[in-house]
Amino acid sequence: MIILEDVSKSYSTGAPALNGISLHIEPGEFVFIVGDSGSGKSTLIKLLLRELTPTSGKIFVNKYDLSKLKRRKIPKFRRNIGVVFQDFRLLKDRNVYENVAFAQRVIEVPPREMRKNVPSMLSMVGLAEKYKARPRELSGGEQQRVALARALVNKPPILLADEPTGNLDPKNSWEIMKLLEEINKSGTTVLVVTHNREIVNAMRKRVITMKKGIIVSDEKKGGYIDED
Amino acid sequence: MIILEDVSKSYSTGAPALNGISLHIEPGEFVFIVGDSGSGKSTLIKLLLRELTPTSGKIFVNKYDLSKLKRRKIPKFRRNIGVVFQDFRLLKDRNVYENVAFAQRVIEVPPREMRKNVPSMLSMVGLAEKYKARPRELSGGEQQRVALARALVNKPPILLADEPTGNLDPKNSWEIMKLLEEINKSGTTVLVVTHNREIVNAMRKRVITMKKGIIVSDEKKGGYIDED
Amino acid sequence: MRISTFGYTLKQGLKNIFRNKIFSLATIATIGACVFLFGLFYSVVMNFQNIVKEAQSGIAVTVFFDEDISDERIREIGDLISLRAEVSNIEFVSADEAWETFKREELGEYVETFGDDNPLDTCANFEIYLNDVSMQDALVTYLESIDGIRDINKSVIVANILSSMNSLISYVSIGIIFILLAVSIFLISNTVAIGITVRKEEISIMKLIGATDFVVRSPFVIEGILLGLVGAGIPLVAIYFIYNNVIEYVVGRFTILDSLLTFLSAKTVFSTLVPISIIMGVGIGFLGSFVTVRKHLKV
Amino acid sequence: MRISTFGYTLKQGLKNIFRNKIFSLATIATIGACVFLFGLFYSVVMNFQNIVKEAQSGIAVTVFFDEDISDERIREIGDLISLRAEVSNIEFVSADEAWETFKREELGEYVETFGDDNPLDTCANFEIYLNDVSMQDALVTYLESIDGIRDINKSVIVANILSSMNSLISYVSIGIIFILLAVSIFLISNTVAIGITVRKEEISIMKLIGATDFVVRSPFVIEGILLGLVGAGIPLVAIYFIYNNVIEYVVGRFTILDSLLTFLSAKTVFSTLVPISIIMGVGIGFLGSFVTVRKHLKV
Ligand SMILES: Nc1ncnc2c1ncn2[C@@H]1O[C@H](COP(=O)(O)OP(=O)(O)OP(=O)(O)O)[C@@H](O)[C@H]1O
Ligand SMILES: Nc1ncnc2c1ncn2[C@@H]1O[C@H](COP(=O)(O)OP(=O)(O)OP(=O)(O)O)[C@@H](O)[C@H]1O
Ligand SMILES: [Mg+2]
Ligand SMILES: [Mg+2]
Repeated sequence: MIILEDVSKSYSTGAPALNGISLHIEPGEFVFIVGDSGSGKSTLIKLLLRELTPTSGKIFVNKYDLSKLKRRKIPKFRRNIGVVFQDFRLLKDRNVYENVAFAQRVIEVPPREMRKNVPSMLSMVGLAEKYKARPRELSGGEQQRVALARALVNKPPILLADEPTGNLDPKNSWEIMKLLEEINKSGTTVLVVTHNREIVNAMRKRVITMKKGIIVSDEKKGGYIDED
Repeated sequence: MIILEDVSKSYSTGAPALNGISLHIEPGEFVFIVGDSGSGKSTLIKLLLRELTPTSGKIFVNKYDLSKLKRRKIPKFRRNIGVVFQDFRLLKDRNVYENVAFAQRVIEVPPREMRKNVPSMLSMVGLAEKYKARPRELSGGEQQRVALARALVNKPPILLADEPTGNLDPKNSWEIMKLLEEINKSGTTVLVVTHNREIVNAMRKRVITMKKGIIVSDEKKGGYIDED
Repeated sequence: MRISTFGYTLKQGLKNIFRNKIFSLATIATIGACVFLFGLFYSVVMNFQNIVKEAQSGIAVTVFFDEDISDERIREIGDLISLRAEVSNIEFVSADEAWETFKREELGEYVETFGDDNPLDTCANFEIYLNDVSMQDALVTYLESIDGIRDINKSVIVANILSSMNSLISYVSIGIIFILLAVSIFLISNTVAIGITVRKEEISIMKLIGATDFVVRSPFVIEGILLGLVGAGIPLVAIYFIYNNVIEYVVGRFTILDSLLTFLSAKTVFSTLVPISIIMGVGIGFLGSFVTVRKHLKV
Repeated sequence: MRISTFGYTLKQGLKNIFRNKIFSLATIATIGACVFLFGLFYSVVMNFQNIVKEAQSGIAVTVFFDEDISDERIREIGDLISLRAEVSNIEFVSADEAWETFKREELGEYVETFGDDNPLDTCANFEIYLNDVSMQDALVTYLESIDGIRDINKSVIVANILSSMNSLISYVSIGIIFILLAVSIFLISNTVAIGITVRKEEISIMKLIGATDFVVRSPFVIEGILLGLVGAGIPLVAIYFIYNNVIEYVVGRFTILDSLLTFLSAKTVFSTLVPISIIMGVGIGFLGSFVTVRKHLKV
């Protein structure tokens, strides 16, 4: 499903954010990506979405060779991926309902279905009552859940979630993780970047640990690796 | 230092975010505020900074009666408070150094001292090398640490931190908490909103738990209260 | 594209206008101001040209005959002249008529110093009015070749002044209107550009979710067209009222100028002004949003 | 305010310009376009008024004397007239001079039908040139009260036309310049407003950190003034070159108009245009940023 071959990414300034990463993720896997702040986790997610292009190396996602993907084909490619961005990236001047519905509109879901899917997704993340609010009228955790609802509403074959519980209380975080696990069980490949040691240790999934742009460990049924 | 008397806050839409909160925090205290997503924690912080005004009730911060504070006096009042915002609120088109230095310029620190304070603060949060980067060239956790550096650089008598470790790995989070504890020991009153159960349970400080706009528990040397 | 998507796009275009009120107002205001200035000068210039053209049509070439000419020959000459393409009108003036006109127009105060005789008894003539003053020379060359004509009075100076004025005004008008158009396009695209830069983030989010360029761009383009339409419509209505009132005022206040100046009717001016302005507003609204959005689509 | 803070403020004002390049360019462009249009029309209007004023100064009141008047009395009358405030110049025209002029200017083609006599032998006169055509009536009333004057020729029509033209042009000019100024102020504050709305967030962050209104606002105001200065300077330089070239071209191309039209020197026009434009640019830059920032300061 996701293959990285010796991928590096350098921004115009500073040390390379990714430094020769190779990685295979099979369809239907549930993978945690953990690592220090600034170790390149978000960069990796952005590469998989083709928001960024790698400086070198090859990336395959969902059978697309990203280095050969034509600009025209990018939207089609992205429609198979649900993403939760670390900074949410909600549409500021649309309300919660419209933010989630937008993902459905993009894949041209018939309006009748959309009017069922969106509210049911919103109530799954506990925001059924807030559907009329604008993003700036929401608390941090509420915004994060809108972002999650938008990523999940299309039931995409791949889900990339960058720190989806950073602003959520432990109870909410657990509920969200259970939701992701469920979605994974129905066939979606799930990649979750997180700092939540408790959750990573409890769920016993594949854990990829990054440090300064390289993968320092990759364990099936792993846990959060502490240096100290 | 901080006194709230029967404070309520309703936004134009939805249920009240705070509903009759009373609270005393003594000078030099270290207080955790925990609670569900949307329980009113950020609203409380915004009231203390006078970013918002309460719908009813009285607030005293650092001997200022906020209901009587003249608009002209607000800047002077705010200079005694360091704040980490949940959404960071960095100045987008200034680099890391300038973002931190801005807090020093506001209180008119002589340039010579500023040129010492800012780099030393930046290295304390582990960003000494990134001083030239713009906020959008930083990872989530790095941005959060810039926000923290800006709040701390003036050594304010009061520190309000809204989720200061939400985007940080456990190791970094611990270091930041130790830093806050140190600052608290040197006399600063510290209020930290957090979802990090591990840290709250380990540090054994005063813990205020909120739920749907009211304080449901307030314990000296408390821990994270789980419902389930 | 599904019908529902199309309806959604249209609705979003409309909603965008209300979502970004400051930007929408700014765009309408800018387009409005530009169309307003353009329309104002267009009206002034059209009237100017019309006045000069009217003045030209009053200029005549006068033809005097040999002293021993027959009435027969005069009629022949008249027929020959009226066949020429550049001639709009020809009038025979008898010697008596010539003297009456001369007394009235030229002598004025001095008239009493002349007796009752007609000193101009050989001055029967044709007054030939032209379609275009600049064609005078061609006509005169032709007239000189006709037998029986003693002299041709061609009022060179006035004709030249008018024809120079005419081309000067044409040049200046074209210059001013061109500058105004350029400035307008510049200002409007400017406003649209700032407005869309603000929404750069929005555009990139949509693209990252998988929206095609077309879907992202359509609401912006619709918004641009609508803003252009409103922005062009308001000043047109304003100019219409201003135009009628100003002309009424000028005609009433400066009665002395009334005979000199013939103003165009609002209908005449607006029959070209309206389409130009609408095309300008809508075209710039469309192109402005189309081009500026493209810049941000490369996500 | 500390000196270091002042230096910092100044530097930030400058830096802001480069930080928000699109906005800075848009502002400069808008101010530039407005000052450009304003300057263009100001120049045109100034020249127009000058041309009409020159034309007026060629209009004279002509005074004829009683037939039996003595040279002595004529001289007395001349002295009386020259004392009047509205008179700019007075010229004595003898009967012979009058006839020569009449033959040359009025008779033209018809001159040969008159003999060698001077039919105007009682037509010695004074030509009185006025400071301002609109004062003609007052002068005529005075002249009628003087003994020894037979007749006064006051060229009512031309004088009235010119004085009407003069006030019509004044009204239209003031109207156009007023509209241009209003549109400019509107457009520029528009651009500044959008630009600062973009920075609303920045302003509120600064205020939440404890910055005073003054500290937050100063860099924006400095930025506004600098943009206004640059925005006004560029079109002034452009107009200067255009102005000189256009006049040179017109004078060269339309030689026939040269005698009719006297153009003002660039120096004359620019001595008022430059201060007005600079005040306009800087003033709007200052006010625009000052007022729009205030809106966002209430944090
Ligand atoms: N646009 C950019 N330009 C320059 N450097 C960048 C840019 N984006 C990220 N970086 C740098 O690349 C490195 C990796 O960033 P990345 O966002 O991938 O980290 P991360 O693992 O997601 O960290 P965090 O857990 O803090 O979000 C960081 O050192 C960061 O400063
Ligand atoms: N500007 C606003 N307008 C309307 N409602 C708002 C606004 N800001 C916050 N709210 C609502 O007020 C309630 C409390 O919000 P607040 O941000 O204080 O929560 P919080 O405790 O900080 O939550 P989190 O842990 O998710 O950040 C939420 O239900 C939120 O939707
Ligand atoms: Mg990250
Ligand atoms: Mg919050």
